[in-house]
Amino acid sequence: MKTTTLMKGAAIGALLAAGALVAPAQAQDSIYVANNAYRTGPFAGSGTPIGDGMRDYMAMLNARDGGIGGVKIVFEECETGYDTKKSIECYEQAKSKNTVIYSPWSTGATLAAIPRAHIDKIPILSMAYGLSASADGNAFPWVFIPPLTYWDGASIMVRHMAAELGGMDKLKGKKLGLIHLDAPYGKEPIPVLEALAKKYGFELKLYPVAAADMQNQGSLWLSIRRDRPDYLYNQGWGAMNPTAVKEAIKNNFPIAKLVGVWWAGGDDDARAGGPEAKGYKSLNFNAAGANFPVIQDIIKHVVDKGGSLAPKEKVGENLYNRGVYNSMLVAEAIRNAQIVSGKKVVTGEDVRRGLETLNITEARLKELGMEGFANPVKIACGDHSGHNKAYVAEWDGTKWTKKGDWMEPLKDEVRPLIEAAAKDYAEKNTGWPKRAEACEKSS
Amino acid sequence: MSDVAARPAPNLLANGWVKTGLILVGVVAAAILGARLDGSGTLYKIFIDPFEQMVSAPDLLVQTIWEGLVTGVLYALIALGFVLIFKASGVFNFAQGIMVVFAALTLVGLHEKGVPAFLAVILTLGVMFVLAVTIERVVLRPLVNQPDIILFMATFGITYFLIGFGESVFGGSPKQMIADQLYLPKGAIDLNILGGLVSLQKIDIAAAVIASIMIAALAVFFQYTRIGRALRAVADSHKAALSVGISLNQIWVIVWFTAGIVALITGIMWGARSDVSFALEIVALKALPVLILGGFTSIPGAIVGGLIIGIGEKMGEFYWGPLVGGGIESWLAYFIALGFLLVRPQGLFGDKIIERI
Amino acid sequence: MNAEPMNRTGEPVAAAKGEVLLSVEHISLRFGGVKAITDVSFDIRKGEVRAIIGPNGAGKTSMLNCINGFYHPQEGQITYKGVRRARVKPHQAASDGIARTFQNVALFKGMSTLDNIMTGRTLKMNRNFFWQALRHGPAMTEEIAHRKVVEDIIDFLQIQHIRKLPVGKLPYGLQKRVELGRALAMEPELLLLDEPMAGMNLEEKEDMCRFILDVNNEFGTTIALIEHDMGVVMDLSDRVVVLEYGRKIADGTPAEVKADQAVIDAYLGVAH
Amino acid sequence: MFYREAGQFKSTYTADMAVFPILQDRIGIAVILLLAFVGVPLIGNDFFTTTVMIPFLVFSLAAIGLNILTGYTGLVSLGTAAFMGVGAYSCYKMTTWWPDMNIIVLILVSGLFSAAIGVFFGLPSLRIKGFYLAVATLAAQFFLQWAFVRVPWLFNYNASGAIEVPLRTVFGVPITGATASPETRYFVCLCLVVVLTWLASNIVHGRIGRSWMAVRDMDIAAELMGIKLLNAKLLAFAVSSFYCGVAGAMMIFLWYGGGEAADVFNIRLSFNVLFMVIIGGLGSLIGSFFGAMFIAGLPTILKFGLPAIGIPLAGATAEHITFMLVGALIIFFLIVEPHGLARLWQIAKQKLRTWPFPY
Repeated sequence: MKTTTLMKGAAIGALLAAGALVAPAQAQDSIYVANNAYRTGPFAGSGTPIGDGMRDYMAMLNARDGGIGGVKIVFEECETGYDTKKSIECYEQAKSKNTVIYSPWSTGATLAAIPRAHIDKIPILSMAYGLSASADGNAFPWVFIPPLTYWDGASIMVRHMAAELGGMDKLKGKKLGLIHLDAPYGKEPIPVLEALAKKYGFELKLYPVAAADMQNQGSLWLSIRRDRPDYLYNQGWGAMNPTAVKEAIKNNFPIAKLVGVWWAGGDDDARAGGPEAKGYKSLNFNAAGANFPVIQDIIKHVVDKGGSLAPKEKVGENLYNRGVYNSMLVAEAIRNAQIVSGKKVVTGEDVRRGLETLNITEARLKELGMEGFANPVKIACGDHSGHNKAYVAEWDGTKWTKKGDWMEPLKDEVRPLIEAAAKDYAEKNTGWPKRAEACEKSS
Repeated sequence: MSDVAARPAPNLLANGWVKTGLILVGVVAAAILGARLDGSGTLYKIFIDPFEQMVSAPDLLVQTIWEGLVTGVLYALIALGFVLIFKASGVFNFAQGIMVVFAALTLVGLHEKGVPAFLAVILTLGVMFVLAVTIERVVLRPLVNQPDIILFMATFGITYFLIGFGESVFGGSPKQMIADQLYLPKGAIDLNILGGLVSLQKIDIAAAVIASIMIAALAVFFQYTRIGRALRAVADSHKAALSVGISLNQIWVIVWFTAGIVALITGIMWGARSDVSFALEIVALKALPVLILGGFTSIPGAIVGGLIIGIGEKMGEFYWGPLVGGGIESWLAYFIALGFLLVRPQGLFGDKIIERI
Repeated sequence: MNAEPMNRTGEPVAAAKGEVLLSVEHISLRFGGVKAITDVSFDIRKGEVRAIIGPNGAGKTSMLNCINGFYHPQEGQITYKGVRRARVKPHQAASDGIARTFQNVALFKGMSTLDNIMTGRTLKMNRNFFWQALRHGPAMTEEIAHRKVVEDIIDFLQIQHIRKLPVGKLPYGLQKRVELGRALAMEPELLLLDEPMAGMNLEEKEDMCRFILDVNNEFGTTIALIEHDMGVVMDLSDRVVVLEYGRKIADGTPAEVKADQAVIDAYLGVAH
Repeated sequence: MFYREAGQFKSTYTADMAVFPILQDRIGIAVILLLAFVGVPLIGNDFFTTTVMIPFLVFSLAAIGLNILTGYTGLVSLGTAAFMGVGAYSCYKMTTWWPDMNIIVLILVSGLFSAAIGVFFGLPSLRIKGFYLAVATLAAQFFLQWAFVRVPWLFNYNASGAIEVPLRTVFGVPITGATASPETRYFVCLCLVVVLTWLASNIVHGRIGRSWMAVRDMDIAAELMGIKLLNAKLLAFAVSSFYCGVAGAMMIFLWYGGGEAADVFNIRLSFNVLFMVIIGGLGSLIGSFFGAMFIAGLPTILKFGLPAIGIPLAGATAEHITFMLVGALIIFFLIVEPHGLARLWQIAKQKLRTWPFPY
C-alpha cells in the first residue's frame, strides 16, 4: 500500500521534472514579454499594485489595439517573492522562452542578471532601480535604467532641500539624514549624497535598518531625535516605509521634512500614519490618480471586464500607476524597435536598439493618454537612464498630490560618478566586454 | 543511587556569578585604565563617551530605556507563546511567529469583510481554536513520542503551510491594525522632565498593561485551576501524566489554543505599532534570544529575558551602534544572550541541567 | 585475541596480585549539602577482582565516577600506578588505561555493535584526518588491524550474529555484553564494571560471570565491580569493600566481609 | 528478484567495510554517476541545468556539511547560511588578490576560511547543548550577515555592495563569469560534489566519524572512551563549515554569478538547509541529496513543471500553493517516516530485496 503510494508519487514527480525540462516553444506571431513580480513575501505590499499596473496596461494594449503594431503581446508574470534565487529561475525561464525584454524588479535580481544580459542578448529594463552605474550605456549596452537613477533621485532630494531653504548656498551647516534599508538597494544613494555633502557643506547622517528589523525601528528614531537632522531622506521598501512614517509621527519629527524615494511613496505607506501623515513627501516620476485617459482605458477594457487582479478602488493609486508607467516604457521600446528594425515580430537585439533610441515626447505622451501623467523620457546611446526629471509628491491625507515642479537631477554631479562607477565595475569584472553594439544613427 | 546531583562546585571561583562579577570588574577596570592611556580616543568613545551622553541627556536615556522596555514586553509576549508550548509538549514551536501574523491578519481581514471589531476578535479566537485542534489532530498526534528535532521540523511545516494559506486568503499587502475600533488608545503622553521631553506612547503603555494582565492571568490559570495543574504535570513528565489519567491530546489543544490567544494579542500590539504584514514573522525570531536568556521552560524567564534583551539592544544600538555604523541591533540580542548562556548554560530561569550516568 | 599488549606483566597472574594499582585515600565527595562519600580509603591491587558493595545510595557509583574523573572529590586523593592524580579528566583516565561500563547501559544507540566496539579503539588509532579522509593506504591498514582486534572481542563475547545491528534495538542482556566488549576494546589495565549483571536472568548472569573471570584470568586485567547479587560477588571477587551511606564499613576477603558484624547489620541483615 | 545479496560473501575486511558492500548498489551508483556526467548534459537544456541541477548540487553539498554537524555529531546549527557566506566572500577576496590562481582551487580553499570561522562560533558548543546551541548559532548568522553588508572591504568597496564574479578560466575554458556555459559550471559543481562526498563518506565511516556519532549518542560515555569532546565537536564544526563554505562559494561563483550576496545568505537559507538535512535523514549522506532535491528542487519543479504539463497557475497563487504543499509534504513525510527520506529509501531497498516473494 505504502509502496504503491510512493510509486505514484515518484511517477508524478518524474512527470513534473520532465515538464520542467521541456521549455515550451513560442508562437511566431506574438512577442513574448517576461516580467518579474512579487505578490508574495515581505515586500508583497509594494509588489502587488505594481504587478497589477504592469499586467493591466499590457492587457489593455492587447484588448484595445490588438497588441503593439498589430502583434499580440504574450505577457507572462514570474513570481519572485523578492527572492534572488527565485528571480534567477525567472531569468532562466525568460531566457528559455526568448523574451525580448526582462524586468527584474529587485536590486538583487538586477545585479544577478546584468552580467548575463549581454551574453544572452536580453535587454534589461530596471526602471529607476538596480545598479545606478548601469546608466552608462558605453559600459552596459544591455541595461537600461530610465527615467532616472537612485543617484539622480538623491540629487533631486538635495535640490528639494535647497529649494525649501532658499538656495543651494543655504545648505551649508544643515543636516540630512538618510534612513535606508541595510542592503545594496538602500545603500545606493550614499556615494552621491556623500559627494554632494562635501560640495555643499551639509552633514550626512546614516540610519541603516536591517531587513529583520524593518518593523522595529525604535532605537533608530531615538538616534534621529538625538541628532536632529533638518531633513530625512527615506530609501526604504516594503514594511519599512509605513513603520518609518509611524515612527516619525511618534517621535515628533516634522513629517513635511521626511521625503521618501519613489519606492517609499506607496499609498499604503503613507496611509499607515493616519491623518498625521499629511505632508509626508516622496519623489515621483508618474502621477497618481485615475483621471488620465490611459487609466480610464484600462478601467474600460480590462478592469470592468473582470480582467484585472486589482480591486477597482486601487486602480490609479501611485504604485499601480508606476506599474502602468513601466509597461508603457516596455511597450514604447517594442514599438520603437519595430520602427528601427522594420520587423513586426522583434527580437531582444531589436528592443535594445529601440530602447537606445527611445524618445517619448510630450506629443507622444498625449497620444498615449498620459498627458500630465509622466514627463518626456529620452534615452541615448551612451546615457541609458536619460537623467530625466522627477517631482516631489505630497500626501494630503487621502492621496498623493503633485507638490513641486518637475526637477532636473544634478546631472553634472551625478554623471561623472556614474562613469567612474561603471569603469570600476568593468575593471573588477575581468573579461567584461567592450561595447560592440553600434549606436543608432537616428538617436 | 546517590549520583543524581550535578557535578560539585569545589570552590567559590567555579560559581558562575562570582566569576562573571570578577570578569566584569576586570573588564571595566581595564577599560577605564585603557581609556586614560589611549591617545586616539577609540577607547574613550567606547567606554566613556556613551556614559557621558547618558548623564548629559538623561531624557534620551529614559526614552531609550522606555523604548527598550516596550520592545522587551513585546518580545516577551512572543517568547511566552514559545514557552507555553515548550513546557507542555516539549515542542520548540517555530510557527509561533507566523501564528502572530496569522491571528492579526484574520482579525483585520474579518473586519475588512464588515465584521464588527469585537465580534471579529471572538471569531479570530475561534479560528485559533480550530487551528489548535487541527494541529493537534494532524501534526502532533501522529508524531507523539518522536524526538524533539522531528517535532521542531514539523512546526516548520506548519509555518510554511500558514504562510501559503494566509497569503492566499488575505493577500500579501500590509494591513492597518484596527486599533481605533478596538478602543486602543492613541497619541502620546509627553513628560517634560530631566531637562527634556520624554514621550510615552499610550499604545505602548496599553501594551505593557495588557501584557502584565495576561501574564498574571496565565499564572493564575496555571497555579489554581485543574487544567493548570494538569499542564504542569504534563510538563514534568508525559508518561507520568498519562498514568494518572490526564489526556495529553486535550492538554495540547488547550496549550496551542492559549499560545494562539497570546499570538493574537501580540499581533494586535505589534500591528498597532507598525502594521500587519508577513514581515512581522521575522521580528518573531527576536524572541529566540529572549528564550535562551530566560530558559525555554520559564514564564518569568521569558518576561525578564524580554526586558533584558529589549533594553540591552536599544541601549547598545543607541549608544554604541554609531561607532560601527549602526544596525547592530540585528545581532546584539544574540550576543547578549550568548554571554549569559556561557555563564548559565540553562538560561536565567531554566531548569538546572543535571548530568547522570 | 590479540593478547600481546594485554599480558604486559609477562608473569603468572597470581604473582602480580599484591602490587597496588590504584589507591583511594580519604575521599570525600559532596553535592551541595549532600554527602555522597565521606572519608573512604581502599586500594585495588594489580590483577585482582575487587568488588564494591553496599545498599542503594551508598555511594558506589559515585566512587567509580571519582576514579575515572567524572566527579572530582573535594577532599582526599587518588593514586594510580604510583602517580598522585589531581583533577583528572575522563578522557585522561581513559588514556591511562581505565575503562568502564555503566549501570544503565550507555551505548551509542545509533551505531552498530561493530562500530560501538570500534569506538573503544579510538585511542589506539592515530592516523590523522587527511589519511582518514582518503580511507586508503595507512588509514585502511590501521582500520583493518583494529577491525581484527574487534572481531576477536566479538568472538570472545559470542556476539557475532549482532555485529551489524544497531545496538539500540538489542535486548538488554546483549547490550550489556556489547558494552563490556567496548570497554575491553580499550585494552584497559583497570576495568570498572558498574552492576554488570543488573536485570539479567540466571543464564545471562552465568555467561557474564564467565566473561569477567576470563578477562581477569587470560588478560590479567584488574577489575573493580559493583554488584548487588551477593552470590556473584562472593564467587568472583578476591576482595570486597563495603560502603554504607558514603562510609566504608568493611574491607577484606569475601569470607571476612561475610563474617563482619557491621556488614551483616547494615547490609545483609537488613536486605535479606 | 534482481536486488539480492545472497551469494555475495566477503572474504576480506576491506570488502566488508566498503561503503557499498552489495554489488547491485555499486552498479546503481555507477549508473547514477553515468547519468549525472553524461545523461544530464545530453538531455537537459540550459534552463534545467541552471535552475534544477546546479542548485541541487550546491544544496546537497551544504546539506552534507550541516549533516556532519547535526546528523553525525548532534549539534543543531542555524548559522549554515552565514558559514556559506564566509566561503563566498573569501573566494571573492582571494580571486581579487590572485586573479591567475585556478578558481576551483580557490573555491576549495575558501572552505578553510569558513572552517576557521566555524570553529570560532563552535566554541560555545562545549557548554551549551540542544536548542540552546541552535539559538546561539543564530548569533553567528546575524553577526556575519551584518558584517557582509557593513564591512566594505569584503566586497572590494563596490558602490553597489554586491559581489561581482569575474571571468576566470581553467585551461582556457571559462569556469566563472557570464561567459561560462551552464554545462561547464554544472560539470565543475558535479566534480566538486562527487569528490567531497566521497571524502565525507570516508571520514564518517572511519575513526573520526565514529567519535562524532559517539558524542552525538552519549557524550559522557564518549568522553570515558578517551574522546576529547571539545576536539571532536570543534572538528565537526570545522569540517561542516568547510563543506558549507565550499557550497557557498559554489553558490555565488557557479550558480548566481554574483549579486546581492549578503542578502542571499540569510536566515531563510539556514533554515532551508536544516530542512534538507532533517527531511533527507539525519546522519545519512545520501539523505542529504534527497533532502536537497526535495526542498530546493520541489518548489522549482512545481512552479515551472505544473504549467508545462498543462496546469496553468497564476504567479502568486502558484507560490501560495507551493508554500502550502511544501509545508504539508514536510509534515506528511515526518509522519510517514520521521527518520527522513533516507530511511524510506532503505525500506524500499528492503522491500526490493524480498520482492516478489515477501514471505
